[in-house]
Amino acid sequence: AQGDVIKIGLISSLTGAVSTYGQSVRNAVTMAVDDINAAGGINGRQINLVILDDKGDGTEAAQAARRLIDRENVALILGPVITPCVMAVAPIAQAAKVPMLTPTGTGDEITSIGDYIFRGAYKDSFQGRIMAQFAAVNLGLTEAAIIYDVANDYSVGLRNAFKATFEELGGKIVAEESYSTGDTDFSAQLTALAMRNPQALFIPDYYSTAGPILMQARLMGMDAIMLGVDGWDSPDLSALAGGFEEGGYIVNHYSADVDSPVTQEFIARYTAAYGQAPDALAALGYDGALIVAKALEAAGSTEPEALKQALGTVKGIDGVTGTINMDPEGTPIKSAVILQSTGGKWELVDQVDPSGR
Amino acid sequence: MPTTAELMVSNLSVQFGGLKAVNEVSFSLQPQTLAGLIGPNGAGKTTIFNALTGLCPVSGGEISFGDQRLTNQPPHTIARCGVARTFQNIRLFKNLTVLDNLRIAYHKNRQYSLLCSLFRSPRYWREEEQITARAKEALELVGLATKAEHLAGSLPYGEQRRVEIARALMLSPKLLLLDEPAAGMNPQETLTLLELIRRLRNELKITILLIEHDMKLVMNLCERLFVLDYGHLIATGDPKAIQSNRRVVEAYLGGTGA
Amino acid sequence: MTLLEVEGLTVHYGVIQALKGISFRVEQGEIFTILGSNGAGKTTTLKALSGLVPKSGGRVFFEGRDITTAPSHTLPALGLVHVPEGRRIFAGLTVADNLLLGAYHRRDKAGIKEDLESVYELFPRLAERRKQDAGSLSGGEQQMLAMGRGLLSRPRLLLLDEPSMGLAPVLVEEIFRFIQEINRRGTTILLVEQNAHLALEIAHKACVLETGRVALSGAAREVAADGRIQEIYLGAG
Amino acid sequence: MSWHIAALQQLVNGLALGSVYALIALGYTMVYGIIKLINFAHGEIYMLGAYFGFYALTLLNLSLLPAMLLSMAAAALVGVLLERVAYRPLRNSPRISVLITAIGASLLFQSTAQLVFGASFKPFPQAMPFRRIQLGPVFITNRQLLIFGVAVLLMILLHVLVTYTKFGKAMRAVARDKEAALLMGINVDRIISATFALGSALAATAGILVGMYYNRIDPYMGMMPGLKAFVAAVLGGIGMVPGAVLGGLLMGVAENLVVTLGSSTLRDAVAFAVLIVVLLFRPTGLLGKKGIEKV
Amino acid sequence: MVKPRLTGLIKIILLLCIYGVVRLLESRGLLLPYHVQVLSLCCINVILVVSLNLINGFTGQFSIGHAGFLAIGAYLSAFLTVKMHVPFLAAILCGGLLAGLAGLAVGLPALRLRGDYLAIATLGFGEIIRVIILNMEAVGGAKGFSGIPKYTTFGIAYLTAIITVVVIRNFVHSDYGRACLAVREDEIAAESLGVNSTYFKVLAFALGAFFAGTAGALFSHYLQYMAPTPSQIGFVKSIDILIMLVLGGLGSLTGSVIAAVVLTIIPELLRGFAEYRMIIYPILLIVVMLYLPAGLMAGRELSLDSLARLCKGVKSSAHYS
Ligand SMILES: Nc1ncnc2c1ncn2[C@@H]1O[C@H](COP(=O)(O)OP(=O)(O)OP(=O)(O)O)[C@@H](O)[C@H]1O
Ligand SMILES: Nc1ncnc2c1ncn2[C@@H]1O[C@H](COP(=O)(O)OP(=O)(O)OP(=O)(O)O)[C@@H](O)[C@H]1O
Ligand SMILES: [Mg+2]
Ligand SMILES: [Mg+2]
Repeated sequence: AQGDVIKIGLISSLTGAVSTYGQSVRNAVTMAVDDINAAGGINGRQINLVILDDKGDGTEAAQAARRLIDRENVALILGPVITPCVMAVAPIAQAAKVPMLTPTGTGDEITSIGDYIFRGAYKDSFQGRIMAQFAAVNLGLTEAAIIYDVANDYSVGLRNAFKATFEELGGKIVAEESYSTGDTDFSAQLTALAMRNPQALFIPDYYSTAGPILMQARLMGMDAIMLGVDGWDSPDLSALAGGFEEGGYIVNHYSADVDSPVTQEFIARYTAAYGQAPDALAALGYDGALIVAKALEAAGSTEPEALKQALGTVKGIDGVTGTINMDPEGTPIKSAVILQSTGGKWELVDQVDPSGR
Repeated sequence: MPTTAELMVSNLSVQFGGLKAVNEVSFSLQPQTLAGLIGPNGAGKTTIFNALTGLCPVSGGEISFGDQRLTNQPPHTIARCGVARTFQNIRLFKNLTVLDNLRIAYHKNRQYSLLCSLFRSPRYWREEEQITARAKEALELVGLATKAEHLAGSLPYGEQRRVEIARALMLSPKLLLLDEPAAGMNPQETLTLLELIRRLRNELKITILLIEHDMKLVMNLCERLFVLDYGHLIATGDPKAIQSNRRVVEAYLGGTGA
Repeated sequence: MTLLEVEGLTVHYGVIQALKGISFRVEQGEIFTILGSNGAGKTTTLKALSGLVPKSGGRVFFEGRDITTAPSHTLPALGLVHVPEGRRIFAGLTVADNLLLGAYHRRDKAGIKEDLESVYELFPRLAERRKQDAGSLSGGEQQMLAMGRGLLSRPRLLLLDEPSMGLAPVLVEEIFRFIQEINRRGTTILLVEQNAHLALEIAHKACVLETGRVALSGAAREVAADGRIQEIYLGAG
Repeated sequence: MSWHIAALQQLVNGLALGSVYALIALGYTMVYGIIKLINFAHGEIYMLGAYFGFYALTLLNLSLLPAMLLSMAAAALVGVLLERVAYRPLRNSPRISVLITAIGASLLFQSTAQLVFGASFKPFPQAMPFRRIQLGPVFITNRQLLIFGVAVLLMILLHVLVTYTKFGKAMRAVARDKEAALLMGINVDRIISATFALGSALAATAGILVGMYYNRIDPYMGMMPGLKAFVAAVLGGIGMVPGAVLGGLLMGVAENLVVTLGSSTLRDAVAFAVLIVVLLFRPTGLLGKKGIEKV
Repeated sequence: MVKPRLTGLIKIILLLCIYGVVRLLESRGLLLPYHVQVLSLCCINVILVVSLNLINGFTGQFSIGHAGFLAIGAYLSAFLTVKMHVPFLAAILCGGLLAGLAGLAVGLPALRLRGDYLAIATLGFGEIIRVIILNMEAVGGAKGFSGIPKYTTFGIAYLTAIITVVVIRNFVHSDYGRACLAVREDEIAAESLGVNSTYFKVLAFALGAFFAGTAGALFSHYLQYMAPTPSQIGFVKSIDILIMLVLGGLGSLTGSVIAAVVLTIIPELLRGFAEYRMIIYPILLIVVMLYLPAGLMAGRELSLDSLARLCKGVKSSAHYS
């Protein structure tokens, strides 16, 4: 039965507190796989997607990975979604020599676990640096404050990178506050930040938390320039932020203004299929599947060594999040854009060449 | 082993908030006496027991037993000094077997160490056997040898009282305090109990102090009585004297008393 | 008139059969006492009557009405009130609140007030302490409170379980006087007692339970005269 | 902003956050008071209340007050059913077994809500205009004021209910001794159901107000606040109505004070440390009475 | 009754057989590394549940912060093997010992707090540990601690689990264990019988924490990565352990073992059901609790004796039918 289908495993957080992100990824990956299969599959072989839940927990993710590798004999693992799960799965995949690609894992150290580990997203350090450069150079800011989630690796990683670069460029982080995943009240931290009157506030977190922070900050009378990251990208941000994202800047993979029909079509189809517009994680999930498909096609087999080789070298994938070129190190080389929210829409203000990293 | 220690209570006071439940009470108890503590409800009898066994803080006065000072010692220390008790509201370990209830009470005499128990050294086995044997002996004494494996909570009230006494005996006490041992027993059962208590004193040569409202039992059994009212000791003496004490009759015994 | 009629009542605790089919009748206006040694099933009988333990067989009629399966909380309104073993007063509530809870099912404000006053009259000591936390009362006072609380339900039949347990001799006398007084005021009483002496003295009729069966029953005086009873329960042996 | 004004502002923020905890803690304490159950599912009923409110406001287009009433009624129904199905059969079982079914119910509600309402964060309809009220150097928003006001008002109402009404006395009697309460003619089942209804309606009120306040709801929103509210209830002395509010407010203020003192990363740790220290000095919470155990 | 020596021997043989069978099936490819992995996790959970049973089940304290001890053992041992190159066995012991010390510290509030108040204090303690780890850069902070070598094999986990169960069983069946039971049943009565309840509460916490710490050490070298998340070392994990404990039956060691194994495997079986998994699991939990309110074993133990009796019963009933 090996001959006619290619088995791919997806580990995602379908239940638990981060399920909203996991479900976005699952939805998008399923859509991508259906698309590929409908278009005739890969080199004539259909993809068989096995989806396992990890509940957002590392132990569960490791269990799921073992099962995919040992019992399902998958050719490749897509996922997991959040870093604690990715970090638990990566050593297993590496040891078993089963290539793995996390569409969303951003922690710098992920890909250094081994040569079988790949990702589809930016590294935290890349994105954080881009935003810091933009703030210091393009906006000419000298002072900024940060509010971040100590319990979230993504947030911490971005904060570290932003802080380092911003200070390198002569800026000063005048205040810094943190909170924990699941918090909803940021008034204490924001009051402490407001006391320092920072020029800008960097909020490296997903839209679900960035939204309420933006709103609470503005309602408190804070008038700093708000700086964000790709996690802000969601149609729900505006409602969650009460419209107060207006004027803020984010780093993102793509821009609705400039982009390709691929992006537009994805947004339309995803919305039609799932009753809600895609967020950044959905976009990354879709592209993750595209990268994998392209690599499988290029490798021409499911042989791990070949597949690994292909994953590190596939180029020119026309994804939802822009053109993707993979790198043997495991992280894609993607362009980044800086968007500003104006009149309720994200508009392109700058484009950063990937070599700028 | 015969008891030679004497219980001395001098100016004992116990206070609960504004309430002086026990007020400057002094008495002493010669070794191997069988004595009774009586008085109206709320007079402070149980509270005196609690003070003697360290279950409630003493606000004034001194308690000594032989050459040991018991005042405000933690209960487990007092128990180790040889003072054992039963409770007015039976406090058996209801979910454990009768045998286990008794074996627990051997605690203070146990010799083997934690490591012995974790790795079950021969010493552990030897001593465990000994403990079980002792417990069975004690059960025999109160006439409950057949109930060793029953859950303590499943026994009828009267038997539970006797288990509690047997459990207290496992401590090899020198002083035994019994709080209303006959409560809820019918006259026949009370009689059996009376015999048991008398035998305990005679055979084990221990001092016994008991609280009881059943005047028949008290008058038949005790050699010496202490009468408490509103926290004050109002009379001391042998049963005859107490029975004819007008203050005691008024405060406690009433018309038909005894 | 027969107030309470019990026919072949059985009760199981798990596999243990605590009552093995007991029958008796209580007539209007009398004091009926149930005697028996520990574990004979006296408490169980009362609990079965007031629905606290499920009956596994038999029937119970109260004023001719079948109450075998009536839920406990509906019985006080019918006039069947149980003052349980061990008093079970509500600590943390005041004496007055405890008493008023006895009248929980009643709506006649005036009647409640009247009964409250008469309980205070019967037990002046409770009147002194109406605002006090019931948990801080002495044993005898708690027993009075429990009985007073029962009276506020306006019982036609009052089930009393060992009301003299743990009380000082003076109080025992007092409690028995109260029972007679309550009875004189028109309440029928079903009394469970360990103090057989006093119980038989004030009761009109009596029955003796032995391990879940009725061993003997009849007029109190006759029961008291029975040799076996003399020996076991009156300590005359 | 100077340092002490900021501290003052933090105090106000803390009180507002504390009101949120207090509001949830009230329902916790009611249920605990009567059956001594840490109703782990309370946080989820709060979440359901928020969703009911959300749909009443969006799908049914109701205005705030009717939406709130509808959500309270629906949450009350859920609470009563929950007690009926998962707690009542275990009334005579060890307390910890009920705790486990409560945890089970909490997980079940979370995942069912995720399935039915979707996993995503939903912005809550802003049914009330936003206003900022300046109080000298510090400010407070009208929503903070509303939550604080509602918490205090409910506390007073509940306190009166529990202390002075016949229902309240029956509740306390049931809490003390269910069997004896039955003998008083109290329908224990009904009183417990009513308490669950009340506690759940309180949770729904909290859900809507808090949803509106933070402008965000999701199926897992009950977890952390549920836990914190429970901690607050314990801090105040669980089972005591005023204790819930006191504990909540104190937790809120303490958390915000920790941030002011400059260690936001350790906020939760410090909050818990404070709790443990308070408990060591007052082992039954701030207002909790020491249970007198007569030996 | 079978003689103790004999039953001891039978038990040892049985346990060796189980190990042998697992190994055999593994070598034949009938058990995949995946299955063995699940079995290792079962063993780790057995240690956690049995050690919590000592605190909650036998000593009657209400701790819901057990994952805190696990965290200490997991992180310390990982730190030692990764950064200090300490041998694994020594690291396990150190993890256990530090957790045991923490247990002593937590035992102290247990002296003043009862029931739900103690529960909250232990929960708070667990969260404090987690937040501290979250803020410790030396062990990775929020990033988590990665690169832990995979030292935990099924054999080691299995052996440790057996040692834990045996030691705790021996403890429970000694005077020390009976003293704990007495504290659980009635502290006042226990004290008046000469049992120093303070000492035994703290002892139970320390001993329970020690084993939880060793479980933690096994766990971090099993997963090769630790993250300071609630589900891994926080209250979610603590509650998971508690669920297993109660489902097995408080005060029953065999119950704990069975529940730990079953509840580790069930989510695994349900994994393919995606979102429905987390609906099925709690329903199962509630239903089991409703039908077995005192847990699977309800305070009883499954012993060779009872098994023998059961077999005989089956045989004899078969004979008569
Ligand atoms: N822990 C306590 N806290 C407050 N008051 C108490 C406590 N223990 C006892 N009291 C009070 O102290 C007084 C004496 O109580 P105690 O139990 O000693 O009476 P007693 O003589 O044993 O009565 P009884 O014969 O009814 O058992 C009573 O008024 C009682 O309410
Ligand atoms: N909850 C219970 N579970 C199991 N058995 C019980 C229970 N309650 C009572 N029993 C048993 O039922 C029998 C009758 O008990 P009951 O309490 O009715 O006796 P009693 O006549 O009231 O005795 P006492 O004089 O001690 O109050 C006893 O054997 C007792 O052990
Ligand atoms: Mg007393
Ligand atoms: Mg009885």
